[in-house]
Amino acid sequence: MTQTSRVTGLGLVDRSKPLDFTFDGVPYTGYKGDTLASALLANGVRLVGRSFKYHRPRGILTAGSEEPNALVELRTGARREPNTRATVAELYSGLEAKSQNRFPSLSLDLLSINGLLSPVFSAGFYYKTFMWPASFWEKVYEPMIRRAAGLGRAANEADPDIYDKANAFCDVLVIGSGPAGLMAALSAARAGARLILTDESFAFGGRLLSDVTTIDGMSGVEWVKSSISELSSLPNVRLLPRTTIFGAYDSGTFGAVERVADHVAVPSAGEPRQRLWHIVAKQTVVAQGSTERPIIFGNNDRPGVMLASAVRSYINRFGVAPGQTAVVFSNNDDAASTIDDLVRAGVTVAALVDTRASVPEAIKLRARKQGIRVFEGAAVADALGGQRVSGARIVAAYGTSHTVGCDLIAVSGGFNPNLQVTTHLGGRPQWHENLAAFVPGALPKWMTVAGAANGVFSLASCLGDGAKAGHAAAVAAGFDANATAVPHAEDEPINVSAFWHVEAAKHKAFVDQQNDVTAADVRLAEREGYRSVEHLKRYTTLGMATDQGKTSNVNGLALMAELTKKSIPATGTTSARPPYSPVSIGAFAGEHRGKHFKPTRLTPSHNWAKERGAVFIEAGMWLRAQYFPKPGETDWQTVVNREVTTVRSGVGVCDVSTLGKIEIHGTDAGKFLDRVYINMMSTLGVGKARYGMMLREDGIAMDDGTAARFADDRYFITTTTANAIKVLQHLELCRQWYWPELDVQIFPVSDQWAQYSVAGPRARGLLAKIVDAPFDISNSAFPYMAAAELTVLSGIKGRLYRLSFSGELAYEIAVPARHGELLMRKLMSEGEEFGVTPYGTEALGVMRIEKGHVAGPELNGTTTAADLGLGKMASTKKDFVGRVLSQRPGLADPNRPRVIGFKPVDRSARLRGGAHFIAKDAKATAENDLGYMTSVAYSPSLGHWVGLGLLSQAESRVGEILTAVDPVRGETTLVEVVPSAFYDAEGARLRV
Amino acid sequence: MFRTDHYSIFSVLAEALRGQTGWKPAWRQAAPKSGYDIVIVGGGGHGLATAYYLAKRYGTTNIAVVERGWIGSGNVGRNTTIVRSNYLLPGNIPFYETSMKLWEGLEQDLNYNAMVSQRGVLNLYHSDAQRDAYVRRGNAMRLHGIDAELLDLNAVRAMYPWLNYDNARFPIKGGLIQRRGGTVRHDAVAWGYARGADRLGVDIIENAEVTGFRIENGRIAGVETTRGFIGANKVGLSVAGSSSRLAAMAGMTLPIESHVLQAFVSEGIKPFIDGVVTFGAGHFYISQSDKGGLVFGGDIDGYNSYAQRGNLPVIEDVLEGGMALMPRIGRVRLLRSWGGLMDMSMDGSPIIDRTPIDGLYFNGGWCYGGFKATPAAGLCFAHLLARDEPHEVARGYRLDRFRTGHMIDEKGMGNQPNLH
Amino acid sequence: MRINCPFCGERGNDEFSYLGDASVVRPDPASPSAADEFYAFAYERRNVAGPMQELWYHTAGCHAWLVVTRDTRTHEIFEVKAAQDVAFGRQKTADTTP
Amino acid sequence: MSESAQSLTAKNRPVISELTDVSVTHLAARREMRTSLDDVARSTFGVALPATPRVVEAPGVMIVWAGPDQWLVMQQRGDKADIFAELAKTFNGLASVVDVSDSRAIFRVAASRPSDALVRSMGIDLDDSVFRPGDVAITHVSHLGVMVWRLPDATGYDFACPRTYSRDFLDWLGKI
Repeated sequence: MTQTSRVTGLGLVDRSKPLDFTFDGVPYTGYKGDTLASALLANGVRLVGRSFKYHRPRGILTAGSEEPNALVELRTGARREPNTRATVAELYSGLEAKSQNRFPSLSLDLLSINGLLSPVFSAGFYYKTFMWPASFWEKVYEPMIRRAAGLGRAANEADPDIYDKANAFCDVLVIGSGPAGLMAALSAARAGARLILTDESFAFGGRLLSDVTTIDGMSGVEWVKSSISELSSLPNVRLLPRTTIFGAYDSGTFGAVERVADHVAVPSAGEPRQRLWHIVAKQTVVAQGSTERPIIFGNNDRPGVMLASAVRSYINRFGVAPGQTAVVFSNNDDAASTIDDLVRAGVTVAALVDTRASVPEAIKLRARKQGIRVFEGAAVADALGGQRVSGARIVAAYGTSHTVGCDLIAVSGGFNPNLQVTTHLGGRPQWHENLAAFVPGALPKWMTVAGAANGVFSLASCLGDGAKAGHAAAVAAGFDANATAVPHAEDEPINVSAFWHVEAAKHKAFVDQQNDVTAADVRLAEREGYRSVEHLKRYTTLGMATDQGKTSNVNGLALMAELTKKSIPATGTTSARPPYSPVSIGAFAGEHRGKHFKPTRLTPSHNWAKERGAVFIEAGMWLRAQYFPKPGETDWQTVVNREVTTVRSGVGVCDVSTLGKIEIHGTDAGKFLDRVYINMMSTLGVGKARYGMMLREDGIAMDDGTAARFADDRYFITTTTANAIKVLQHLELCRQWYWPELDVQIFPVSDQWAQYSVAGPRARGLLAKIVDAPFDISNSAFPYMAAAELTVLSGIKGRLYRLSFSGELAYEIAVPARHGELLMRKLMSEGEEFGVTPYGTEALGVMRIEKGHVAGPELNGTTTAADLGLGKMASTKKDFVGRVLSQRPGLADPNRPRVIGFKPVDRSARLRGGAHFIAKDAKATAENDLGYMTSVAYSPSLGHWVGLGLLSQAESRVGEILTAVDPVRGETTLVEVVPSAFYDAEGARLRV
Repeated sequence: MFRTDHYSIFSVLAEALRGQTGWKPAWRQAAPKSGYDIVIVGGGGHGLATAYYLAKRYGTTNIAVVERGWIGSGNVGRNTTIVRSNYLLPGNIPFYETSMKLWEGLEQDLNYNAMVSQRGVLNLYHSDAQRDAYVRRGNAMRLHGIDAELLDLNAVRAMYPWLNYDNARFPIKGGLIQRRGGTVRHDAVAWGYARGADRLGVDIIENAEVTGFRIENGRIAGVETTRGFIGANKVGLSVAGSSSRLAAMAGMTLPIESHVLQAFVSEGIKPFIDGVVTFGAGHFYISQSDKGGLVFGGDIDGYNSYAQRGNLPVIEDVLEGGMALMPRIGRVRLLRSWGGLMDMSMDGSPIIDRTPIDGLYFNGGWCYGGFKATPAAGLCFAHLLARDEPHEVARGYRLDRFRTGHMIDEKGMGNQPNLH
Repeated sequence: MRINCPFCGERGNDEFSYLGDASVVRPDPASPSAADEFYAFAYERRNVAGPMQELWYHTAGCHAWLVVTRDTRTHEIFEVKAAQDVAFGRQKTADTTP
Repeated sequence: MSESAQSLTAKNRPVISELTDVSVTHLAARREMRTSLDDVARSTFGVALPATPRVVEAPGVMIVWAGPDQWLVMQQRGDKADIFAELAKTFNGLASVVDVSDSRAIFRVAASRPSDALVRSMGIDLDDSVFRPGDVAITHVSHLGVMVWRLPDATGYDFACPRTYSRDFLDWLGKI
């Protein structure tokens, strides 16, 4: 098909670069520099979509991101992208677009019957209906509503494209590159400021690309070119086209999205589709221009009704005539240039309809010269036609009615400054009576607004305003420079006279076209008391669609003001929430998705473990070896049983490097640790280690671990894997904020050490081959809870601790992390003669439960030291963090659930974590709930399942039989309450 | 003719014939009288529900609800609309289940369709420890007679086959679902309660900001407002987000901090998410509204704030979770984000209690739980105001529980509100 | 939001962790009314709407605890000090108070 | 200071190498010993300990600011005897010292100016005019903790990340 509506000689598109595309499967051709909307118009396509509620035919209203109607599904398959505005989608070769929300086809949409039912589907009708019978909501009514909901469809598959994140810092950020923005940028950049200039379009220039203007004797387009060329030559300037500043955040931070590859079919390899920018600016000039608003009249949503400024954009920027015969409907002087442009594009202008009683003579003259009929004090009451405009019914002064044939109604109800970004930080817009528009109110210190966004509309004043703002911003950012000269341009006033809606409309008159909110809906909201602007919005959904009401909010507000006979500012304001225009979710996530959602932390023995065939488990950021299957072992339980049995009978090695490790040095280190642990640490001998517990200030257990002392002023402590960061932060708080007078230095050294537990009756034999002579690891020389610095494997500096989590004779041996893999390999090879096994987190867990040691499930942020059976550890000779508040009655209550052990009565039965305890013959109800199982494991050492749990009056129930109920799994098990140490309760094995 | 003060399909159809012109305001624009038996400060969901239940169940109708701006302008109008009673601790479970039951009959009770939609709330787990923690919770719910089901991986896959199962940093292992949980059209809750209370004679006074309390001999006498003094025998504060400021006017310091929670909605797309899904390995939960918007949220921004807006890092954190869980939504666009002020209490659970000032009562500290609690908070606060004793399901929500050490700490985070 | 760490310079707030009100000071555990004082310290919050002194920790930076004066209504930051210096200042004041 | 020859980079990108043979000692001033510590440090190294986020170099040693009153002292290990023990002795009573040679993986990016990709990807201002030779920052990138300093002779940047995160960090570094 040929581009029947393309106008020869007009427009900035590159006619040497034709681009093929399809819409609803029909092939068309456009040019480089087109948007999808301009290319569709060029091909004479007017009907582009169906509306949300009534499925009314819709076309193209605007030429920008405020578009409410022309939304399409762009691309296909995994790249399918719903609700893309055809007016901002840059045309590329091979573009595929589909219309939305229609069945079976765009021109024949069966759901347009909704339009006939519209007397029922009034605003908020669902709040009054669908209540009977109650059970029908989820089954009948809601599925029906949900079938009709939404516009486009999300892709069915994972988004295949890459998203990038970037940061930028600048002295001055200029948002928008129209006349004000460009002048601001030139001013600030010439002053030497580091400058970023953004524009949401692919081309810089803003309105200058769409209007016929003269600046300093050259065309506006030429002036844009020369300005951009100057800016891009400056090293202190970063130009970001295709970049939308979507939000202003605190301290001069802005969020922006750059559409890096949305203008190609598929990004090239490694190239992101979009990039999310964090821009930190010392000063910001908002120059986002203004948005023209429609006037509300009957059938004002028909394809062919278009904003006058959009008509000019299509003609001047894209070289497209959006119609053949036009009626211009306006309340301001800007209409004059629309007429000129239409005429130049060869469009017949049938009439100028101006709501003002007297139109300036100059305009009338210009119109009459072209033979255009002028209706003063008149309005277009209704658009005629179905799937496209065929005429306009004009109601003139004294109520006379005229019908004029046309296929385009160019409408202008005045201009709303684009001040959304200025309200993101709480600024309230001010109503400006003369402009009949909201202008920016109070702004952050670092923000100014220039040009049309500031309510300054003529070209000359935009240039001047921009120059002033750019200069002021540079000065505020610390640059000393003279003001830039302002180029010359005409100063044409706009002279808006407020006019909101046409009373004489016979047809549905839309306020919010995308959400199908009509003037009648606003009246109904008023009648029912939803009069505050927020109630209006929420009750009717006015302004809640994907365009966020850019063309409807102020009109709706004005309508409500009329109805309530209040002024517009007394009725409300329109403040916006980010984003300025919708932003892909993928852009916010960047690369942090899939396996890269969070970083992965690897232990020093990771490579070895992988080689060994370990199964890994996510533990916080860590990947840890969960167990090490041998060839032929298919069942994880078999593997874990073997690992446990081998440790209990021979020797095993487990990577425990994930423990948090902290060095505490200084002359007051002991004193300091006394204050953070509940037990005494200052009395710990050099070369000894001690188990310790820390509380939060509220008296609840925070973490447990060990402290070893290597010198009077040198301790080394460990934390649990999960709490490493939290404990470090807490210790720094104690050091810097609570007790700055203490001489203490804290060093996080978690990553410095590879640390392995070597456990089992044969551990000593194995270690003897690892530690360098003459270090003596005999029981007498290096007893339980000893700690030493030594060398291993012929000269590697290491540390040895005689600690046992497993309950066996055990050591933890540490070497600098780079030697970690070597040490693990040595332990394995030297351990062969002892039948060594590596063991993972599962076996570690089994053995700690067998021993009754508490861990994460018990240290859950609600248990006290006493609850954990460690109350006696608390020293009474000193204060420590959490001591005072742990004595509150609720925490000191002896009836609180405490940790105790459980065995199944039927020894073959399985125990379940999360089961609740009920007295044996009691009913399973909340009143009889005695506690719950925290940790369970199958104990190969005992041949049955064992569990730990928190139980009311735990000690006095030892020997009692309880029911462990697990309704969500449908299981009930009889359990016996037993002391929590199942295995070697006396601790004989770990002292040998 | 069908009466327009009773909503039904018949009244709507009848009105269709005359252009929907017969409707009356859903609530009157009341002017303050000189005095009331009870003044509720705060025309949010809780305040309006309190007034409604006081009038409906406790027979007190000489009540005013005093609202600074427009009703429903607080958190009832700025949340992610989720209702559920899948709580862990005995101090919370019966309360939230009471709320759930009230939700279930709300439309018929109010004759206002708030679109209570029980499409299920699914909490995903990603490790054995997390599974057992959810099992503990599910079992606690079941012991209270509340529905809870443990789903294995296959069952989750059957429900949501397009979640990220194969390339996840923290693979999904299963989930705990409360099928009775779901969503409610949030604004409609405020409007429905307002209309219900109004019809029972309650005065709803908008645009009246409380500027002080008149306290005589340790007893409340009324409230000073921008629309004049309003006398009251009893005053109930239900002003989440402003609790500390109002309490300070009465000379009280509360165990509460104000934090901002951001919420998000996408452009409307054809529905594909039936229920509520909560990611167990990141800060992200999501549902899809009946208009097609994806409604989602995450954690609070983490610092004290009275500004109803948040910052970028949390937005990114939430959406990283979103993409990690649902990689198909990458090209769906975020339409709007906003911030709500959370009354974060020091243990993450709310307060409904008398205050040291005779006749002054407090309802607040709801953290994230305020919306889903609306009906029960209204009922329990009404009970307290009417009977001067706590409702049996809200007995634990005492103001002095921190002093006595009886915290109700679901997350085990201690006295750090930004972590709850 | 950006916080000007006195040691590292200005950074985004995502580099920091928040603790809360810096005006509550850990009481003397030996005080006869320690139970009440610790309760108030741990739980009672003025929850200021306006400039507030609060504790932030530079988690991703130098690990310093900071006392930040910030308006909770606008998020405007007026002053950032090292908590250790503030703590010392407080102790000195306490020492010289009769 | 020289780096190992092991090159980790592809073509057309700045040369990235890992510094493997370096002894790193974390030094933290003891309370009220800062003045004496400064004196001893100056006489030991020939340069003062930087009081702000800076890195200073002297023959055989590079001292990196690592927080208030804290530094990383980096020395080529070579076949020297126990570097750490020597420092511990030198600063005994004036500073606490910990051998952290294995805490971080340190990558050197040879570049006289930062690439645009590097500038973009860091959350701090790495612009050539702002992050000057000798500047140090402790920050994070892409959820990973990192210390970065620009070599005083402006020949490159060193990035130090926690060793256990180095696989992910290297992935990130490969993209700049």
